[in-house]
Formats: sequence, structure tokens, C-alpha cells
Amino acid sequence: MVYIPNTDADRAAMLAAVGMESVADLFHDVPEAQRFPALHLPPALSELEVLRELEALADENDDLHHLACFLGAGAYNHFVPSVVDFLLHRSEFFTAYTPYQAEISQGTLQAHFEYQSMICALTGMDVSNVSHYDGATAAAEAVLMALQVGRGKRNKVVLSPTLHPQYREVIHTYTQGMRLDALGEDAPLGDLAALAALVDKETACLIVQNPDFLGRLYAPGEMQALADKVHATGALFVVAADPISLGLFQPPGAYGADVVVGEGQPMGNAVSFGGPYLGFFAMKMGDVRKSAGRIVGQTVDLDGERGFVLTLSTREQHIRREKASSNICSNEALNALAAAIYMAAMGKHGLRTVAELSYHKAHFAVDLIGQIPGYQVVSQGPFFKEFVVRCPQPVTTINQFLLDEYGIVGGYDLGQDYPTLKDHVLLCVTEMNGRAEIELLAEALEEIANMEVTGTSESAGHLNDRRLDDEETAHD
Amino acid sequence: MVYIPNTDADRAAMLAAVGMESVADLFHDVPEAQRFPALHLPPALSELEVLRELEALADENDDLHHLACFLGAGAYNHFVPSVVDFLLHRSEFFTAYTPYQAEISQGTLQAHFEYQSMICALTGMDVSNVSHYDGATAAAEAVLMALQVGRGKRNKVVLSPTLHPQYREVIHTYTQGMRLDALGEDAPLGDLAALAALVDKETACLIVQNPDFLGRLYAPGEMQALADKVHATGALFVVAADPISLGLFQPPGAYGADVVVGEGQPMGNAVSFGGPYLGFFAMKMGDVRKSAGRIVGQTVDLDGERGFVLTLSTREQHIRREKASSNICSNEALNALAAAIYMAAMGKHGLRTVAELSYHKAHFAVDLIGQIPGYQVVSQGPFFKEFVVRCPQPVTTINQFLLDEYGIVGGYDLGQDYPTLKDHVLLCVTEMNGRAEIELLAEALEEIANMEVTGTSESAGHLNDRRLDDEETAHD
Amino acid sequence: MTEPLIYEISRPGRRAVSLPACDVPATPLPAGCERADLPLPEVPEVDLVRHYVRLSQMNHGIDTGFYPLGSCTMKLNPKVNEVAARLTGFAALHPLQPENSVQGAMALMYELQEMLAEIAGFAAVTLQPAAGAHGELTGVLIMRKYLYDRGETQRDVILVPDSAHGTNPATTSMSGLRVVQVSSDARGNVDLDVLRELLARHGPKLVGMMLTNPNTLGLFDEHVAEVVRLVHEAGGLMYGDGANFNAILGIVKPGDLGFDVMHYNLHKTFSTPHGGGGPGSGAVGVSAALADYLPGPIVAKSEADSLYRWHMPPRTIGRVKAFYGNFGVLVRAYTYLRMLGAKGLRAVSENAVLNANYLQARLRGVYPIPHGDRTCMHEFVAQGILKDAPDIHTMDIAKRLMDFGMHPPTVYFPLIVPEALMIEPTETESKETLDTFVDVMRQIAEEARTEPELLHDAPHNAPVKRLDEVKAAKDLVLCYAPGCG
Amino acid sequence: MTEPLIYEISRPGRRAVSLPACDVPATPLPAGCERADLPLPEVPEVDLVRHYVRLSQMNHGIDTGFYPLGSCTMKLNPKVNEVAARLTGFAALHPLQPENSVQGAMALMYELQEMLAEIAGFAAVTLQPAAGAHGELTGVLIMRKYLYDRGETQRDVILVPDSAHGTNPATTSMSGLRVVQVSSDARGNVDLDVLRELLARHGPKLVGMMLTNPNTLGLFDEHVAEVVRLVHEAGGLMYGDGANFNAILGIVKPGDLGFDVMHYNLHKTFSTPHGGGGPGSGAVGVSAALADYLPGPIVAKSEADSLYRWHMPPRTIGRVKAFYGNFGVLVRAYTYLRMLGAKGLRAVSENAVLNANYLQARLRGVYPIPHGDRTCMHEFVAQGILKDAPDIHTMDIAKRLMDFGMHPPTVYFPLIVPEALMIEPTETESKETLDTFVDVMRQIAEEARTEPELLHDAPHNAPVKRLDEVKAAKDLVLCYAPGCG
Ligand SMILES: Cc1ncc(COP(=O)(O)O)c(C=O)c1O
Ligand SMILES: Cc1ncc(COP(=O)(O)O)c(C=O)c1O
Repeated sequence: MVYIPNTDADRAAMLAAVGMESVADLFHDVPEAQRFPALHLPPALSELEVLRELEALADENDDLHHLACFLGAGAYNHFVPSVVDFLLHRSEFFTAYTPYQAEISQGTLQAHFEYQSMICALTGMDVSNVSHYDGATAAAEAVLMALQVGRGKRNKVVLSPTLHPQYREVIHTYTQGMRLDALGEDAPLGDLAALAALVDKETACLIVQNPDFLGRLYAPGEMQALADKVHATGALFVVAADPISLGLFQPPGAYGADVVVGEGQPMGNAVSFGGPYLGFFAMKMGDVRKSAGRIVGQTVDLDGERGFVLTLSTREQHIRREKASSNICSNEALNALAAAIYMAAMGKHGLRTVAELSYHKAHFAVDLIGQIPGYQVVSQGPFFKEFVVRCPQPVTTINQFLLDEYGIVGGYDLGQDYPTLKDHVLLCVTEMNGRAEIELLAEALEEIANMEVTGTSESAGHLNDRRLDDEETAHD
Repeated sequence: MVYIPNTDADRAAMLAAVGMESVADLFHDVPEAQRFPALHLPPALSELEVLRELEALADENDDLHHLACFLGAGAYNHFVPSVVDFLLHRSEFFTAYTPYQAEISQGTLQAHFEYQSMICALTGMDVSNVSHYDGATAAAEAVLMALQVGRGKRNKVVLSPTLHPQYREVIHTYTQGMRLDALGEDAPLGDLAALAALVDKETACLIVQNPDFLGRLYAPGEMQALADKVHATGALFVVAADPISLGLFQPPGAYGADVVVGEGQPMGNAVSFGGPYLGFFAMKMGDVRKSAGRIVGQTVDLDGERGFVLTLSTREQHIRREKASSNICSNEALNALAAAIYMAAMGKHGLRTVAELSYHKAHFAVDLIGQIPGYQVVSQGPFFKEFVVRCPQPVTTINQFLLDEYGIVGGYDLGQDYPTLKDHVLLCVTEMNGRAEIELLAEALEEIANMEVTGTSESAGHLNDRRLDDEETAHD
Repeated sequence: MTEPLIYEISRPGRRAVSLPACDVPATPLPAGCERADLPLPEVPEVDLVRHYVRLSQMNHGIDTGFYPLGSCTMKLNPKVNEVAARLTGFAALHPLQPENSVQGAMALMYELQEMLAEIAGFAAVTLQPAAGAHGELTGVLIMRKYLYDRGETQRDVILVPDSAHGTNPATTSMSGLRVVQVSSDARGNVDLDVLRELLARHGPKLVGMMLTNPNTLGLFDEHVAEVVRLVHEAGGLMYGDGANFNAILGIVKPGDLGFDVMHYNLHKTFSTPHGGGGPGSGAVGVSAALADYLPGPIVAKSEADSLYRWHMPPRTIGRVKAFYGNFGVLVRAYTYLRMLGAKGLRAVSENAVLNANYLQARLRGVYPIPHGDRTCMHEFVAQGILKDAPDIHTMDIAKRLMDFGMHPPTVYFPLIVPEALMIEPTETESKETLDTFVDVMRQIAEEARTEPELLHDAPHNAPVKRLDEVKAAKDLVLCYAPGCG
Repeated sequence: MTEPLIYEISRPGRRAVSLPACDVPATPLPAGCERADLPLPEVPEVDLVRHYVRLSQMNHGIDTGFYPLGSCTMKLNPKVNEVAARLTGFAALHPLQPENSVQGAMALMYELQEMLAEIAGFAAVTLQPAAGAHGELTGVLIMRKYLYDRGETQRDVILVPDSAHGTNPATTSMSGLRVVQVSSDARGNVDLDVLRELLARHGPKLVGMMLTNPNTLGLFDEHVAEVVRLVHEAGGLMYGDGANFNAILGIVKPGDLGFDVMHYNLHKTFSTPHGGGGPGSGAVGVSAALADYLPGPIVAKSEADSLYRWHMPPRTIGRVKAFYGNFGVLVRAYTYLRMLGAKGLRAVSENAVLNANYLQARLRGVYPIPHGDRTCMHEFVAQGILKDAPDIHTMDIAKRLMDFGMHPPTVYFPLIVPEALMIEPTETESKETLDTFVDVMRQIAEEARTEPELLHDAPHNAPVKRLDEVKAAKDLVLCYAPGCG
């Protein structure tokens, strides 16, 4: 057993010290009938063999280094500078446990304090914790926190229908059995006023996404108006945001958010087939004692030197047990470190550039695709890097064609989540897409539109455009 | 310029401190006519773009992770445990310079002291230096050292014709213009006695390879007999060895070698298209002051604690200048570290297992190939992991077929170096070749033998077999 | 040794990363949306690298020294795992790619589901939960939904031993259920009398019981079969906290003992690095009866065409996170399992338990060990209580250990043992390392008597001196000022 | 902080690596060949990792702090280079694979040859030499063979300035030629009078002159054109030691100045890490007249079919190492060059030179700087000589610098400056880092007067105290005893 250093001789000496005859004797407390079961597992492999097997498995996949990717929908193909993974891979970072013993964990603690600081800077909030499992669970924990802030007296939550469908699912999972009223998911897409109308004195929080799941960007003014309405009822205003968008656009802290959550993956973390990612969670100072997750605070050592420790632990399960604000223990510390290194590496200007490139390229793509007969760009108002296109054929058909014939990963099939958006695709463009790739996508889309059709396309869904504010446009 | 931290403001402040108007003024000593030439280079790329370009270039190559490899001939596809590159990649190791300032270079120094110790253990010698550029230059430096030991009075060197052809080339390059008599290269292949006969009082050294370039393994008894003859004339006996073979077979130190050199690449270093590799160089204590290269010695610090420093530097160019034993300055320190980590990771048993696996698999391959009509295994005596096969078609034809049709990298075309070995291939098998791969090779070879032939095969070269010791067998 | 904050080394105009020029026409930004300033730091690559390299050097990790942190299974993180997880064909997959473009990744997940189910004796496994506590939530939600679906909607009590990890009661509350605590008996087992009494009282309301076995005292419950029987008899389900699974791989399958649900801590038992607190993976296994309730999608294999497909169990509690789980962690766990095989897994537990018993035997008499008369499993709980050194507390011993390049054990947990020092050596430590630890623990016990200030002022060689945690909580500084909103 | 030797932590039977079982029939070993024992260490992965991680922490690297080591160009090693060099399609190529299976790698080498030729103004480049000194040997052998081929076989003298790096005279001797030293004038240039005199004496025997420009004093020779003219006039060739090329990228092409041969230190100028002493790459560029003499194979591009092919120059001096050069280093250099482009390269030199001049200006008056009145190039030479502190030497200042987390400058080189402190900041350091260095150097100068023992006993915070180099050379211990033959 190559991972076990001790030899038979060592074991013999140790058994003698323990006063036992054989290793099997150590397990006398285990019911005999169930003791030492056979495990039917594939035979053990050496390192050489396991790497061969894994390389073969990896090679069976079509990866984004060999494809052009226009898929986002919550996981984003942004550039990760080489320095991020290099630093992350420092043994002392990735083989450490949670920094409970602060004096020999200053590396993790200071890096996380800096993470908190940069997340605050990015979101415009007062406090950030050190991460949740992902954007979806961060959103769910925001709802749970809102319920706590509401002291159990507020039993309604309003969820925007253009909050990421998986985030909404996770909120439902987390709150099942709590007899909660979750409203808003059948409101017209993109209609902030309709959501505002649902908020009342029983509402714990309203949660919206900006840019929303369909890519639409709401102006700070609209958002502030919504915030004001929410605050008037005493509920919390929770905003889920794409952190890259915050490189360019006003932070939720500037338009009244009480909590800002989101998926931190786009900042320095590989798409990695869906995880590990990190959920970021930033809030106002006033709510911090009701919040979940680890928080690092600054302090001093015996010599008066600055140092960092985990703080406000009395909220946490290991101290407060059943009264804890959440059960979270392990979080996504290393991914938060990646995000921190990413933010520091990109810095003030780099993150903005990434956002700008994504913005301009996405708009360029819209210009091209909008000219292709058969396609209709449904997104009309401001958007960041994602937009919705109605297609002349089923999205899965198009995507398979793009993959097989052009090496392109197409967009997200919105019909899965929004019945009105059958044959609508959500496309995503980032700084990773060169102009030639975008042009190739347009070419490919044109080609398939001209081909014999197997599936059939139906009428466009009603995706509210920017002019929806005036409540007039018909909802479906 | 992303690699340059200072900004225009910084530069302005610094210029002021220097008392200059503009950066261009700093170069007033440069002849004006030649100052600030245009450089015609491709436009600068961002990190994202350069990685794309490099990945595309890398993808244009057929690499050994995606092919079965039976090619050796001085660069070997042995397994590199993951831990080696991981540790090598520690910033503090790979961004340090030569450890001239010992107190803040103990990591490099101790690791190199351990490298020396393990090389001594492997080769059975007293002293090792910290590396040469590669096996070939280590061999050339062994010849130069022998000339120095011979105090300029011995002007002959005897080179075995089955010393790696490129090593012999490098020896010729290094010694050109020294009016040296280099003998032996036209001796019958594998005939140690013929080489011994060339050694006399004017000979500085005899250099042989074991296992030799054609894979043949000479028994310690034969080698000792040769050593005795060489020593009788006062010349040095230099042995070039495959370090992996020393996991299983007697070390040159056990049969009289004065110097052992070789290519260290098989120990923990990627094949990497030919470099960086490392030449190892081990010797008797008596010759160390005539030797080239860096050597680490143990000492103590002011508190009496053990520590390590570069020592015997008075041999080296930075102290001794034109009287130095060599001009070597930078060596292959990081590759030596890789070899050290490899030796420590493999350890006493692992290195032996690697050697055994290579040995058994190579012999299995010989058994299979020997049964294919049209092929003749020319290697008859003991061999380690490489062997010679006469082919029914030109080796390049076969290799192209193997690559195109089977994803196999075939062996080395010996006709390039040995006119008598036209259509002879040197095949190499290591622990990396699974049984199925070897069987596939045999199948492929059989297939091509049955195909229409474009090139023609000629008579087998005379590769001396093991029974050559009795001098009877005809040479060509 | 302190390191300035990244903001403190920031200077206007510096950059670490080059980005491509814009190769498409620019589109004006929507009016009123642009942010005025983005107060992130500005540092060049050279300073960025130095900052994080120096910070890293202020950490203790498994790769720098012994880490006997009880309940955390700080074992070797094999480097092959890192190579595996970084293969481009794994790391560069988008989770929403078409199934037929990610069959290799799905195959890996499928095989991992199967292996985990086999090892613990369960019918089905979900890989979605991101950590142990997340797995607990998953499990408890499954238990409730299963019972509710059978019409038993009155059930809202979960029994939790007093030795339980904090996540167990916290999970219960977070699920909207009530915690009822069960005390331990003199031998560290669940007190059967108390259990019977509680079941009598809460039986009809019972959702089930959460138990880690071996428990947090490092003891295998001597009456586990009876505990399971009693809970089942009361109509409840048995939840296994698998954080201590490292003790019983190939020794016993929790499923065979009657556990209905269990989470695995892949980042503990299956050697994936802890990363300074995460990411983890809290895969959950369940009995056949509960299989339809798993969150997903999980991977199913079609017998017909041998393709892997996403499958949402029909009665699922719903997804517990976006996508499928912490795939990078799964690759590492898979790699580890494939390298060990059945024999290797059993050897893991045998050696983990032997190492712990060896340490327990050698520390007996030096520090009190409340259940030192029993055979422990992979860990045991000593106490930082020393005669003739009344002023010395567990924390002092812990901090002093740092001076010897060792991470302290888990302190003050479990709560039922005063001054607890919970010691888990793991199977990947050698006898020499254990012996060195014993020597140091003996020396510290001696110092406690002769030079107590050495302990009180410890650590002495760490990057910082002892830190003031009280001040941190009182004078909250949670953010570098110029960055805060 | 010391770390045991790997042999000292070895225990019989331990293993770090698993290897496959033998899947073919075994063949008996040849009689009498097997070795009895292989005295390598036996350690498990966990101890192996800790050993090397801890050792690494005892090193100073660019990634841990400032490294102003003159003549060594310790600039940022961008991490993208490491990603590039480890791409499987580069790292896993056998050098003897068929040409058509490695066209990507050959394209990279070809482009690198072309870029290097362009930057330095040469007609052809070989990438084969493994380091600077190896490039020197290559260059000198080319010079001689070229002259010999023209029948001038009497030529055997190489002129080397007294300021030259040790490798220059060592290379000359190693090639079997004679060194004649040329002294420097009062302004640090080659002394033209002396040069003329030596040429008069040795002209007919002259192979050429080796010169680094900027020279090791950090000065650009004010009469370089005249030096080249004189050497050429005498029938010799001009060798450029390119170790200091970092000062003149885009500023001047050595080929334009008349140099006939030059080696590039890719591991200095082109940002590939030094690895604790290597690997390097000493590519060599030559004028058109010498192109046929290059060692090879080098990469040629066929205009006909756009394929890259190995090409051995017709009058080659022969190969100087196996295969084609240190390819992994070449990938890094290529990556760097592609990221900088022409403007970037010029900015490198401008900033390297500005940084050096700034340091020189700020240290003037604190430490003597023999040629401090001149504009230096990328480095300059100060002296560790302080009034009122006669017992303080350069070495004391160097060791004291370590206490501030900085690597000392190059000491006692060049030999022509007593107590030399050769300072090369490089362009990748910020003004703040330079300012900190100045502050530290001032503080040390102050300490030298007030607390000289602080310097004599330095370093204080390094992993070890000052080491006894004399003892090391006297009581030779070059090998851990049990391992030695
Ligand atoms: C016994 C026990 N249960 C549950 C957990 C929670 O696991 P995680 O940190 O992965 O959420 C832990 C972690 O320390 C544990 O020790
Ligand atoms: C001026 C000069 N020439 C030549 C060399 C030798 O280069 P290398 O160490 O790569 O052999 C050096 C290295 O320090 C140098 O500084």
C-alpha cells in the first residue's frame, strides 16, 4: 500500500505497544456478522496506470481549449491568468485545513481577509464572508438569513423569474418544509414593477439577478426604485450578480442592495464541469451577526503586530450548534483564494477590460446574428455578455450541428426552463471569443438555417425588452 | 508593458533623480548610427493569445501521451511520478540562482548534496558533481578531465563505437584543434578486446557505454577485465551508463570505472524534445580536483549546525579563469533536482522495479518480434531494454507506417550511424509499454512485412553477439 | 514576519496581466450604468507572486508537517490527484455541454457513484453536495420527504448525541426540524436507557437519529445494532455522519449496520486536499428505499447504448446546488479509490486505527484519556489537564506544539470532554512521526510543570505571536478600509 | 531550522511510488550482472513531500524577494512560461520522432531562431548550446574553424578584457587557445592604447576578441566601434558575450556594431527561470560569413512545402550536445518574446537601465561607485568600503542584506574592482522595491559604523548562520557516507 508508510515490522512493534496480537483485533467492537465485508471494487492501479486511465477518460471529452464556447448560463469561460493556478497550487495553501489555529494559518487568513476586502470593493458592500458552496447556495443562504432577520414573522419571499433557474431550485430545496410562500416566479420576465408589487410586510426578501439570467442589465435607477419599494416594507433586497459585470457597471451596493450574492467562478476558477466554484456573499454590517459562513477579522498579536483570525464564530455551528445561523462548515476556501488572486491580478483596470471585451464582443455577435435570416435577437435592452436569440430550429439540433461541424459549443436552451422560450437560445460571449470565432458562429448559424429542418420552430416567447418599464407591453 | 511595474510617473521621478530629461538620454554612449534600430518582430500578444498560439503549436505535434513509444536511443520514456514535477515547481527552487550565497540557498544546496549522494550510491563512486548539460557533454568533459589527469602527456583517447554516436560527435567537437588521436570508432561493434588492444601508455582514457548504444549489456567480469587492461597503462576507464539500468545491474564502480557519466534524463525528467536534460558525472575522490562542475560540500555554521556550501570552487572559471578545469558555469541544477527527487521517490525498490519491468518487457518484445517472418533480432547476448532488429524494409518506411496506422513511435534507424546496420532498428521498451502495446507493435510489424514493399532490405549488419569474447567471430 | 496587505502594495497604473486588444467595433455603454471607480488593487506580477508566496509560507499544511487534527482526517494529499484534476479534458468542461461531448467525465462520476455505494453498502449515491454539512442537509431533507410522502407529516424530531459534531444539530434546525439531544454512557456509547426513554417520549414525532460511528470520542458504539434497531422500531431513519469513515473502510459497511443515509466527506476519507477550508464534497449514499429522493442530476448508465445520461431521481428533494457537484474534488477521490482498490482501502482503516491506538497507548499516563481503557478507532480524545500545572490549559499545549513544527490536535471538541485534545494521526503518518509527536507531548507536559510561561507565551516561532481573538470580535475590522462600501 | 538528510529519514520497506505489476512473462537475469544492493533511500510520499517543501522554504528566489545579483538578470519569471513549457504537446515529444510528427515544435524553434537573429542583427542562430558558457565555446570554435578553413591555422590567441566574466578566459583555454588579457582604461572602457599594442604584438596570431558590451562594470564601451574595427583589421573576429543583452534590446544590435558571433543567455534576458543554477540556454547568433559553421541540427523551413526540416550547416563545428538544445527553455523564451514584441523589448532595456541608474544615483555618496560619474547600463559596481568602518567588508554587507529578505548583489566580481558589489535591479522591479533597497543599504552603512557586529555576525534570520566555507573545502564531505562507493 503505497500511501501507508508503516511496514509490517512497524505494525508489529506498534501492536506490541498497544498490547494486541493482530490488527484485526482492533475492531472487536464492530458487530462480527458485519465485520470485514468483501468490497467489490475494480483492481487497484499503479500511478502510471491510473494516469493512463484518467487521460483516456479526459480525452473522451470535448474540452473548451479545443472548442469555441458560447455557453454561459451560470458558468463562464473567462480567462484565468497562469499566475492564479500557480499560486493556488502552493502546498501550504491547499493542504491546510480551516484556519482555526490562527498563528500558523496567517497565509490563509490574510488572503481571505483580502478576499473579503476585494469582494466588498467589487459589490460596494460592508462585509463579505469567505464563501458559500456556489452562487446557488449563497442565494439560498441569503433567503435563510432574510428569514432570520425577519425573526420568523415574515414568511414570504419574492423570487424573480429571471433569477438563475437552478438558484431558484436550490432555494426551494433549502426552504422545503418551512411553510414559506415563494412568489414571483410566474411574473412576466424582466418586469421589475410586477415583482415590486408582490412585496409586502410579510415579505422577508426580494431576490433579483442583475444582469439577469437572460442577460438583461437593469439600470441603477430602476434597481434603486425597486430597492426603495422593498425597503419600504422592511424586507431585504437581495441581488445576485455576475462579478465580472461589476468590473464595468455600478455595484449593487450603489443601488440599495442589502445582500449581494453570486457565483464567483468567473473570477479565476476553471469551468471544471460545474465545480468546485464559490458563492460570494456580501452584506451590510448591520446584518452580519445573522449571516452564515466564515468571516476573518483583523486583530493584533501579543507584540501588537497585525494579524488575522476567524471571528464572529458564535454564529457558527461549531460553537452555536442548533442555534447556528447555518450548518456550513467547510466552504470553498481555495476557490475564494483563486478569486482573490484573480481580483488582485486583474486589478482595477484588468477586470474592467475583461468586462468591456465581453460587452463589446457580445454586442458584435448580436449585430452579426441579428442579420441572419431566420434568427431573431429577442434581447432588446441593455445587456452585458449574454443575450437571447430565437432560432429557426430546436436549440439542441443547432447545438449538435455546431459541435459536430464547427467545434462550437452553442448556447443554453431556454425552453428547458421557460415554456414561452421554446427554441430560444441564451448565447454568451466573453473575452475568450476572438472575432473570428464569432464570425464563424454566425456563419454556422446561417448554414444550419438554410438546411433541411427536422425540428420545427414556433413563435417567439415574450421576452420583455427595455421599454417594459411602462407596464404596457403584453405579458404572456 | 505588463512585465514592467513602473509607470510613466515613476519613470519621471526616477529620471529626475538621475538628472536626465528622457529615457533615450540614458543611451548616449551607444553609437548614434546604430542606436534604436527597428526590430521586425511579430506583434505582441496578450497572455490569452499567446497561450492559444502555443496550444495550437503543441497540438500540431504527436506526443507520447497519445502514442505508444518504442524509441529510445539516448532519450527515454520512463514514468515520472507526479510528485517530481510538483516539488520541482516550488518557486523557491526554480526561481533561485546558483547557490553562491549559501545561507539563503540551503534548499538547493542540501538537495544537491543529496543528489550527489544518490548518484554515488547508484554508480558506486566516491564523488558526484551537480550535473553537466547532458550525457554527451558529461562524456566530453570526462575526456577533457582524463587529458588533464594525463597532464598533457597522453594524447590518445579510445572511444567505443557503441558509445552513443552523438556523444562521440560531441567529444570530437570539444576536442577539435587539440591534436588528439581518437581511436576505436571503427573497431568491431561490441568487441571489448579490440578496444583494449588500442589502449597504451599514450592513452588518456577509454570510454565505453554499458549497456551500449545497441542495448547490449556487458557483464561485470568483462568490464573489470577491460578496466584492468586500461589501468595497467595508467589511463582512465570511463563508463557511460543508463542510470535506470543501475537499478538492477552492477554499478560501474564495482568493476573498476574511474569515471561514470550518463544521461540523467530518464530519472524524473520529461523527454521534452531533447532538453533540458542533465549529464551526471561521478568519479573517484582522487580525481576530484581535476574535475569540472559544481560540487556541494557539507560544513557547519557559526552555531555548529550542519549546513552546505559550494566547495572546491578553485577549480571553477569564476575563481580560476583561464586555468579552470572547464568553462562550465550554469549547469542543469533543476534537472538534477528532478533526478534527486526521482531517486528518492523511487528509492531502493522502486528503481529496481522500473529496471525489471523494462527488462522483462523488452525481452517479451524480442520474443514476439523474433517470431515474425522477415524480422531478425540481431541482439543475441544479454541486453537491458533496447535491442536491434533487422527489418524487411527501410526503417523510415516502417516508422511512418507505425505512426500513421497504429499510433506507434517506432525505433531508431541505426543505418544513420552504422553503415553496416542499414535497415536495422533499435527498439526500446520500458515500464511505460503495456503488454497490449507490445503485442500491437508486433502485429503492426507483421502487417507491414506482408505489404508491398517500396524500399528494399539488404543483408544484416554484423552486430557482434555475446559470444564475441572469444575473438573468433568475423568482423566486417 | 508580517506581510503588507495587497492594497498596501498597490500603486496606480500597475498591472499583472495583459489582455487582448478589442478586435471588434466598440458599442457605447448604456447610459447611467457605468461604475465610477473600481477600488481593486494594482500590482505587477512580480509583487503579486511574492505576496502570495510569502503568505503561503505563513501557513502550516500537511505538506509541511504533522497535522493530527481530530475529526478532520488530515492525511496525505497525493500529488497524482492534482495532475488528474487539472487535465484539460476535465478542467475545461462546461457543465452544460451536450451529454455526448462529456461522456468521459460522466463515466468517471458514474464509477465513483458505484464505488462509493459499494464501500458503504448503499443502493444509490448522489455526488452533488459540496461538503459534509451539505450532505447532512441533503440527508435530513431526504429523510423527512420520505416520511412525509408516507403521510407521516407529524414527524419533526431528530435525535442527536451530545458528542455530535456541531453540523448535526445545526443541520437539523436549518431543515426546520427539532433537535433532541441524547447523552452518552460511561463507556462513551449512546446511552441506551436514555435513548429508549427519548424514543418513548418522541417516537411518533421522530424523523430519525444522526450518529457518527465511530463517534467523536473515536469510539465505535458497542451497541450500534441496538441503536439502529430502536430507531427503526420507532419509525425513524438512521443518518450516518460519514466524517469518520476513514476508520471503517473495508471493516464494516454502514449500510449493513442498518444506516439509511450517510454522507461521505470525500475531502477527508478520500484524500482530496482541504484547501484551507474547502472545497469539499459531501456525496450522500442511501438505501434502496430512499434512492428516488436523491438530489441530482446524478449519472445513469444506459444498458442499451452504453451512454451515460443525466438522471433526476423521480421523487428528488430537488437540487442542493447548481450543476452536479464539486467535480474537481470527485476526480481526486476517484483517482484515490482507483489506486487503492479493496485491499488498499481496508489497509487504510487498519493503519489509521493502529496509529491512533499506538498514540493512545503511548500518551496514556502523560495526559488523561477519558476512554483510554477502550480500543479507539482512528482518533481519540485526551485532555489538556496536567497535575502540578493547574494554570495550563489545552490551548497552551496546542500553541506550544506549533513551536515544534506540528499542528495542534482539535481543541475543546467534543464538548462533553473538558479541555479536549482530539488526536487523529491518520494512516499516512509513520511510526517515527508518531514517536516524535509523543516525545514533544511529553516534553510539553514537563515544561508545563517547570517552565509554564513557555506554554503561556507560545507560540514562539510562528509567523506571529498569540493572537487576540477577543479583540477581533469586539473591534470588528472585516475589510481593508478604502475598499469597503 | 535544519532539515535531516533524505537518507536520515529513510526506513527499510517504505515506498513513495506505486508501479504496475509485470504483465509479461519474466526473463531470468543474465548471470553475474545483478547488483547486490541499491543504497537509495526509502521514504513514503508524505515524508518526501515534506522534505522537499521544507528544503524549498530555505531558499531565496525571485518569487520570494528582491534579487539584485549583478550579471545574472534576476528578473520576473512569468508563470505563463511554465504553463507553456508543460503543455503535453511539447513536454512529451521524443527528440528523435519523425519530423512530420513534431512540426509544431520545429515551427516554434524556427521562429525563435528568426526572432533572436533579428533582435541582435545576425544572419543565423543555433539553439543547441545549453548555457552561456556553452555558447561561448560554440562561438570560439566557430571562429577558429572559420579562420582555419581560410588557411590561417597559426591563429591561437584570444583577447579578453580584464573585466571579463570567468567563462571567457576559461572557454578560451578549453578550446585550446591562449588568453591575452586587455586592461581597462580609467573610464572603464577597453584601453585602446593597450589594445593597439597587443594587436601589434599578437595580430597575426589573433583569433579574435571576446567582449561583453555593456561590460561587467555595467558600462557601454565608448569606443566599441573602434575596438571592433581594430580587431577586424588585425584579421580577428569579434565575439560578443550576450549575458548583458538585457541592457540593449531594441537599443542597438550587436551585429550592427560589427560583432561576428554572440551567445544569448536565454535564461537571463528572456525570463526563463534559473532553477538554482540551470538549465539555461546559450543560443548563438553569427554573421552571414559564419552561418555555415553553426552546430546543429538547426531548423530550416522549406519554401516549397512549408515543412520544417532538420538542417546541419555544411561546415559545422559539429554538435555541441545531444539533440537540439534545451527545448523547455526555448519554449519559455519564445513565449516571452511573443508577449513583448518589438516595443516591449525596447521597454525592457529602457527600464532596466533606468532602474540601475536610479539606484546608482541614490547610492552615490553612501557607497563608493568607481565609475559613478558615468551613465551605467543595466547594472553598476559599487564597493563595500565604508569610511569609519574599516573592518567591514563586502561580504558582511552582503550577509546583512539577507536579514532584510533581500538577496545580496554579486560580490567580489568583477575582479578589477576591490570589494565589488555588482548591482543589477532589472526592469521588473518597481521604484518602491528600489527605494526599500536603498533604505536598507543606507541602514547597513549606518550599522557598519555603530554596530559592526550586526554585520559581522550576519545573517541573523536566515535558515542557518554564516557558514564555514573554508572547513568545507578542507574537510571534504561530498556525499552522505552510507551511500558512497
Ligand atoms: C464529524 C463531522 N461531521 C460533519 C462535518 C462537516 O463536514 P464539512 O466540513 O465537510 O461540512 C465534520 C467536519 O469537520 C465532522 O468532523
Ligand atoms: C557576463 C557573463 N558571461 C557568461 C556567463 C555564463 O553564462 P552561463 O552561466 O549561462 O554559462 C555569465 C553568467 O553568469 C555572465 O554573467
